Amino acid sequence: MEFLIITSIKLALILFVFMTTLAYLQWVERKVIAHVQVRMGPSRVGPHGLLQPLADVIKLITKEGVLPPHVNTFYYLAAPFLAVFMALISISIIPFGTGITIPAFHLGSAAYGPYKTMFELADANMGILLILAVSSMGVYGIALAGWSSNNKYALMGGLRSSAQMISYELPMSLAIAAPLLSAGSLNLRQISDLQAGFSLGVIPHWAIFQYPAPQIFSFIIFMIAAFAETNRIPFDLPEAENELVAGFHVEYSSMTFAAFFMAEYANMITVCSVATLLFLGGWQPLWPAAYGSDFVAPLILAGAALICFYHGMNPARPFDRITLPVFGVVFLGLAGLMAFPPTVPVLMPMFWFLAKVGFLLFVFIWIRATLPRFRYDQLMGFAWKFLFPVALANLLITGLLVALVS
Amino acid sequence: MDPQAALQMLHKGVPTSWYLALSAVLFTIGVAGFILRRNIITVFMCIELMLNAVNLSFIAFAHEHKQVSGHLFTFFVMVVAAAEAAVGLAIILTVFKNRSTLNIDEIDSLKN
Amino acid sequence: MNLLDLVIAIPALGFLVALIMPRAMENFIRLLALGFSLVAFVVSLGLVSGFQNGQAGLQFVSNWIWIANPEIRYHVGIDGLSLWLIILSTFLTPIAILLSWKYVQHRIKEFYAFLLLLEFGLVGVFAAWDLFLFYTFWEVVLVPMYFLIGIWGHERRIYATVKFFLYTMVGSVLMLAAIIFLYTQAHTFDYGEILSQLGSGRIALDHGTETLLFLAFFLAFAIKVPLFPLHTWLPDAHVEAPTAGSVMLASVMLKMGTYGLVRFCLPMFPTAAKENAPWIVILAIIGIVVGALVAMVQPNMKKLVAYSSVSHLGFVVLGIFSFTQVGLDGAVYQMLNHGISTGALFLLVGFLYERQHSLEIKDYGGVATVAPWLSILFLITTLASIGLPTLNNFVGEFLVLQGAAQANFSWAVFAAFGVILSACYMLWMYQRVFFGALAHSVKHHVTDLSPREWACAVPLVVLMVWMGMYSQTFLPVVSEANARILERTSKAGLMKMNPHIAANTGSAVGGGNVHAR
Amino acid sequence: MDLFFFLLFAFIAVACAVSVVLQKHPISCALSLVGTMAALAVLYLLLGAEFIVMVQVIVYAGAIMVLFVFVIMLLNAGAEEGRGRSWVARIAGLPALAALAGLLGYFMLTLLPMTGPKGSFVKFGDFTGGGAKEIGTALFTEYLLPFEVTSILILIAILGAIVLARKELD
Amino acid sequence: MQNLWLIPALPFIGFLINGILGRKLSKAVVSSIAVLSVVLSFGLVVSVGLSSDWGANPIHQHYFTWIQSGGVNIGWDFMVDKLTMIMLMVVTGIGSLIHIYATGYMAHEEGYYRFFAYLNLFMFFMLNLVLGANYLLLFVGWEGVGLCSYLLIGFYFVKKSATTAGNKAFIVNRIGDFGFSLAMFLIFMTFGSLDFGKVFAAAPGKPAETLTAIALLMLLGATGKSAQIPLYVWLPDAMEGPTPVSALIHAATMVTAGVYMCSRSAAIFLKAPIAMDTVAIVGLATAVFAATIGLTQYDIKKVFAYSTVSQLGYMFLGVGVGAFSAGVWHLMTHAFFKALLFMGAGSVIHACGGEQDMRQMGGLKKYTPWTCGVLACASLAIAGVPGTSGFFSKDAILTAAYAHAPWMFWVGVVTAGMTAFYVWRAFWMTFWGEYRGGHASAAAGHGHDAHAHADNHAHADHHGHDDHAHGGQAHGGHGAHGTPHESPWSMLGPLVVLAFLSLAGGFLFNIPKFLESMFPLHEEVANEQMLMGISIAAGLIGIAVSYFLYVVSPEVPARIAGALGGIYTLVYNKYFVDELYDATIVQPLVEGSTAVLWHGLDQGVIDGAVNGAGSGSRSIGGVLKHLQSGNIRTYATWVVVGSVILLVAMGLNGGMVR
Repeated sequence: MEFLIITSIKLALILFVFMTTLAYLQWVERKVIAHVQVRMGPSRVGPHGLLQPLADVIKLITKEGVLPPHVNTFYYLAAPFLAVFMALISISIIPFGTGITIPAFHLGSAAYGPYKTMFELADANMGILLILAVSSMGVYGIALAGWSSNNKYALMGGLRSSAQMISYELPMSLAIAAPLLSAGSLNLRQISDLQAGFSLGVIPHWAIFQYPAPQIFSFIIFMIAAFAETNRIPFDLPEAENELVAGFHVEYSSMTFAAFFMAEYANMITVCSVATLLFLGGWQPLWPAAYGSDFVAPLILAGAALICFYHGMNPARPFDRITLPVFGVVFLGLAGLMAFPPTVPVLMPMFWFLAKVGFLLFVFIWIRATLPRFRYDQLMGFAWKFLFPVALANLLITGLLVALVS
Repeated sequence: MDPQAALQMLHKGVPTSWYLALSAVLFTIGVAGFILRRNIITVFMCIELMLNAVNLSFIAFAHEHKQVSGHLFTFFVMVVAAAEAAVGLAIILTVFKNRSTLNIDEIDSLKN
Repeated sequence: MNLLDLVIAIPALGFLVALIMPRAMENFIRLLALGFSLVAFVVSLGLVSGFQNGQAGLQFVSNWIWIANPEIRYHVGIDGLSLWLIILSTFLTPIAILLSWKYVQHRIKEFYAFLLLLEFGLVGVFAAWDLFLFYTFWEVVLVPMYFLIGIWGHERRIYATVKFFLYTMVGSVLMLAAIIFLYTQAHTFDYGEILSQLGSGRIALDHGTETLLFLAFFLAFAIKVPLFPLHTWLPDAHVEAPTAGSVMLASVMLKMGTYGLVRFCLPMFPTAAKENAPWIVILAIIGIVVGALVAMVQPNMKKLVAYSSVSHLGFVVLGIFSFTQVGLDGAVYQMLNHGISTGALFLLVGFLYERQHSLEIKDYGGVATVAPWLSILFLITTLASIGLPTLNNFVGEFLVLQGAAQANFSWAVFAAFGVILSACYMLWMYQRVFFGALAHSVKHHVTDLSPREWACAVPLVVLMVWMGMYSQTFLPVVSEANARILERTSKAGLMKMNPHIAANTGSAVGGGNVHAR
Repeated sequence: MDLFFFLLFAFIAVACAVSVVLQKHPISCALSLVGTMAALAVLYLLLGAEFIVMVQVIVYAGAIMVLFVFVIMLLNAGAEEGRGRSWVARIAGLPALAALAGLLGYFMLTLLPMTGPKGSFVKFGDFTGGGAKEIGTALFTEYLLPFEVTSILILIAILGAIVLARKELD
Repeated sequence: MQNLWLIPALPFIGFLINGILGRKLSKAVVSSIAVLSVVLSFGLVVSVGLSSDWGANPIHQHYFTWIQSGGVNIGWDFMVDKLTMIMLMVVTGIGSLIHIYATGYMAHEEGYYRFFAYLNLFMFFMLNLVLGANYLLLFVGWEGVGLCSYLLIGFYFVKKSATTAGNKAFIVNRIGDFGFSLAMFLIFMTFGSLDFGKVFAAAPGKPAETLTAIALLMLLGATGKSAQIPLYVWLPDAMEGPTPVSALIHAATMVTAGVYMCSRSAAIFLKAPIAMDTVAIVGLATAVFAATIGLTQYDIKKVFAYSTVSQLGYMFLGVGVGAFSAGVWHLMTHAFFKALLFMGAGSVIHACGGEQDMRQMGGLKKYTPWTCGVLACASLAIAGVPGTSGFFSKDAILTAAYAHAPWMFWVGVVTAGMTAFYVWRAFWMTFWGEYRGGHASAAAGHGHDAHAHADNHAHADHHGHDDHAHGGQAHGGHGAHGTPHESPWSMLGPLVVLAFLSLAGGFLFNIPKFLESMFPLHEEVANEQMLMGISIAAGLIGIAVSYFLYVVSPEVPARIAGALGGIYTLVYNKYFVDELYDATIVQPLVEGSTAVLWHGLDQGVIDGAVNGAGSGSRSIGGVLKHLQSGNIRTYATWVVVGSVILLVAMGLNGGMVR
């Protein structure tokens, strides 16, 4: 019974956070790219355009959903939701921190607890496989979209995406297999727990540094494959504007259109989290707590607060006089929360996790801002002729090393 | 069977035979598809369906005998299915290229 | 890994090496094949020197498990029976290779590879002591010959190969069935084991079964021999085969059949063998006479020689089924003789063919004037094959007929007609080809022997004289082995059919008390 | 609980399978098949074959069926056209199928006892031997040879597919 | 103790040298090697003869075991007893003479070395034959000499008639050998050995019918080798060979092998009276038969060939009536004078540039006095004129025949008369009268046509011209102008020696006395002088008649021939025996095996069955292939139906087995 309750609470929380993140991720992306290209980016709606996502959402929702006459209605409508669905499923099994224990308490006469729960929706034994499975199912969304739109650009996009995803799944899974080898488990939580600790006191036991087989290569391969899996530049062939107008979602508009974007960002997040968990030691800190890794978060937040206050002193716009101090306070509060000893063991891992994921997401965006798009045959050739063999070799070497050491 | 036995059975779980029966039914459906459909690709899918049915019974037996071999057979079946799909679809592509039809009844030049 | 294994292994090795050679290096491949076969021959000579006569049982045995279940063993070994046949194979292969040096000009690599494979199979057949192994080698031999005829043959080669293949297959399939049946009885494929079980009566075959098994084996071997009504594949195969193919086919492959008869049919199913002897012998005699008569009227040299083989091998079968020491020795000796002399005949006919590209007798005439040495060698070979004393065939035929006479005098009488007729057809052919006025085409094409051809032909001729003049080199070992086989057959229930055979079986001067009728 | 899940997913599986056969359009067939596979995956889970579940989803639903969809799109295959030519199938087909279904079902049902002490039943979690570890162990010890053989098979299949699908380079 | 093996070995060495190196060597070297080897072995023979005391047990030497299997144990053994001694003498002696003669005769031939190699080889085998101490060795020689005669008859292998004659000789001999080998098998089965010693020792104890069978089979062999009825046909054709060959092989030595064998196996024959009579009758028949043919021939060599046949018949008569020693005696004397006759004929032919037809000769006595002289001696001897060698041996045989059965004597006498007649007929036609030979080549051509029909291969075209061609190439120089000429001394020398022998041979060697230990002499028959007188008379009458017919009034014979008409043509064509054999045996065999066995049985029945099986299965497939509609769904349906059936079957067998 309580299992259900707790789960539903977690579900609600995660959903909320996640959705917001999705929305704001887009804002972040636009901002970052803008700054890369030395622009301001969204800055009208709200301070620094902070309300832009909200605006977009409203716009998208209120827009008319056009249903072209020539489409295959059922699949046309089913496709985007399939995509989102698949994207969201995988989130559900991603652990994003150590557990929390709610001490026993009394509500009226009834006594509850104590409840212990982990920071994840489902602790799947074969989590990583499940993720792979779901991501492989993710193709259908795009493929169907492309096909059902009954439009040759869309079809092209669909074809491309399906081919591309199948092709990149191989190096991806091979890249994943390598750390699994050294970890010896398929459970994401166990995997990241195994990466706890430091060798020589400072070098973290993350998979990418791990003895005997540093997984740095598989990490890179994984990331590359991830780009392809999520149809991000430089692998966004399915939706290449200037080749096929907008690829598989030419015909889509309003919410259905948004759904694809949600799916894409959700996938990004998933992938990044997986990368974090597998290679970057999940919620393990960057350096030992002995050297004060716990104080990173409060300090950063405090710094952020200070900046806010400073800008509040001499505002650029009239609003800033109010908004920035508010933010400063919020940041300060957060910093306090982070520094507050009882919450540290709960929040610190989460912080590290989010930080790493954030960094990876930033990399995604960064690359999008930096690199041009591949040509299709290059894309395929790259997958089959380069990534695949390399991943294979890497797996082989890892296996040998593991076997030799154990 | 009488409700008593039914209840007890419910308590015990699902009879393995039902899984087997299910696989039999699926298999037959697959065969039906094979016989009744004329689109190569569909026919091909029906084959996959049969394979799946067989896999189900494998797994069921594995559970029955509490040993992993059945799973392995399933695994092999899947591998074979994958190979078959690759080759078969390639063949279908070629056939379509040469004859521009997917109607299985029109592809009968291997007769006599 | 004793000598025998080496003899078996070397050709196989050569086969593989030849296969991996780039086909461009033609001469190297030739040399390679020649080298391997020569080495094999030399090693096999080691067998002769190492062979202790009079020591019972197999020698150079090597025996380990090949397939665990059902247990099939690589069990090889030789006795006096196999010894010379193995030598024959290893001796003729280099000659065949040397012979084809210039004659074969396309797909050289495969050609020599197949020759070596053939040698491998032949040696294996004669050495195998495990029924399944024997069967395997038996089939292995089939393949290269199939290709030799099918690829390098003449016009109607496809018909010939298919015929050859089907004929042999029919037989060997039956044999396989019989072997498997034996396995079900004895639960082993090991020949020695099976023999002992049959002997000790642990396997009790009722009369009908034994006869059936005997017939199954017999048919396989009889087709290979080939015995009279089953012989029609031979002329076709020979006419179409390339020279080397004919040589190997005639000299060694046909011996597989007769060898099988002696090695398997007699010891395993003595009773059935004896009961069926009469009609088999009659077939053999028909083969002798009809073969000779048909050979007499052949317009084609190779066909003629092929039919003469039918006739000669009739002698062998006759000798085998006379169930007398003399006859059996003669038969085995006759195998070797036929191997040498008929081999030589095909060789020389091949020489002629390579000169004028015709096998038709009418296209020749007066060859003796342009190619004296060729015709002299041919003459010697001819005389050998018509059984002139002091040349090899005489000894064999004499012993065979002697044995037949001991078994049943009338057999000898009829068989002896073959001796007359052989003179007829060979000499007639010789006259038409080598004597008479010099044919125009011959004058332009035919030249005398080249050194290489000398090298091919002379060893054979020398052997003919040797085997004819001093059979003691070869016979004792053979009769030793035969004696052992005969004592098995004589142990078996003496049949009611013919008192003479009963009286004479295996006994030395068995004929002593037989009167002519 | 077990029974409920079983019935549910069995129903889904059968329904999808039927639709595979009945759907006019290949895409629909393919998707229905995916449905069947998914349902079967759940049944596998009930049977305690975790690893196989994953493989089922990844390989079957995720790779093979995608391939199908891909090809269908590529050929842009429409609904079936043309008339069936096989009079045998038309005449003997359905009765034979009915018989087959009946007999197979019968045998399968009577194969294992459903009642009594030695009746065999499936309950979620009473067989946990289907993990990656067990399968891996079995696969690389006693089933090594078949494993290698299948890998070679796959290799050959890949080559074959390439050779077949390649454009004639001339 | 001499090494007997040297005796045959020497000629063999000669053969090897000449055969292998011959074409490189000069004719002088070749001939000297050949002659020397034979002469040496003659010397060896003589020394053996002188050295050995002719006691009871003969010289016996074992060299190596040849064949050893089961009970068969054949050694390579040589043996010399008196009989062998005589044969050795004859063979080597006359052999060497003929070798010398040949050096002259063949001087201008192609393939000189080949000729002498063959000749030496022949000597080797012949000596093997006589020296062999068991039947198998005898058989070795037996076959070997057959081979050599084959080679030498076919010496001019460009000539079809020659090679054909060679084949004929060999094959006919093979038929004889067939008998001989069967005889050997019987002997082995009966005596368990083939050694003369063992066999003859055991012979008396063996059942008569077996021995008879053996003896008859041997006789078959002998008729083959010694040209007796029914297998005599090869000998006349054998005259295709060079004349020295005819002299050596087909007169003096090889053909007498049969006689030798029979007298060698006397122990067996004496136990088989039926066989003996058969031998005698065969001999007698052959003698008469051949003599009659001899009367009408014109080819000088053929005349002598037939006379050889008939003389051999005499020997068989002798053997048959039990007078082995007489047979052997006649064998020897016949060797002398018949060799002489042939060599003389050779010299005549040589003189006439290769001409063999007597109608083209005549009056040669003034051209070739020596030849004429020696031939006269030989003719006297063969005619049995008292005092000559022929007289003694023939008389001995006839006496024995009379003792055995008088009618045989009378037939013999008549034959003797005919013999005298045709030999002297030949003599007169050749040397008396005028030289009728025009231009050699033309004459030869038509002369040959006269008897070319006798060529037993009727289908073969006439080779008269080829025949002459060789003569031409041989003696072209002389053939050009028609005048005959005397032969060189290398040829005449041997002739003279032989002439002496054939005149005095009877006195010098009294064989019956010599062989008394082996073959006891016959008891004296009554009025022997009378018999002797009759035979002498027959001979003289023959000579007289021939003189009358061919010298006094040469036109008479034609009239007689005309008068006889059919009979004459019959005899002139040798009773059409060759044609008979050809029609009854050769043709049926060839045609039959072509039509019936090859095309009919092999290709028709057997191959027909095989191919029929093939096409049959193919047609069945042709019917069944329609099940293969190519429609997958149809196949699938079949599969389903099949599986349903299977399941039903399973159900009937009570469900699945657990």
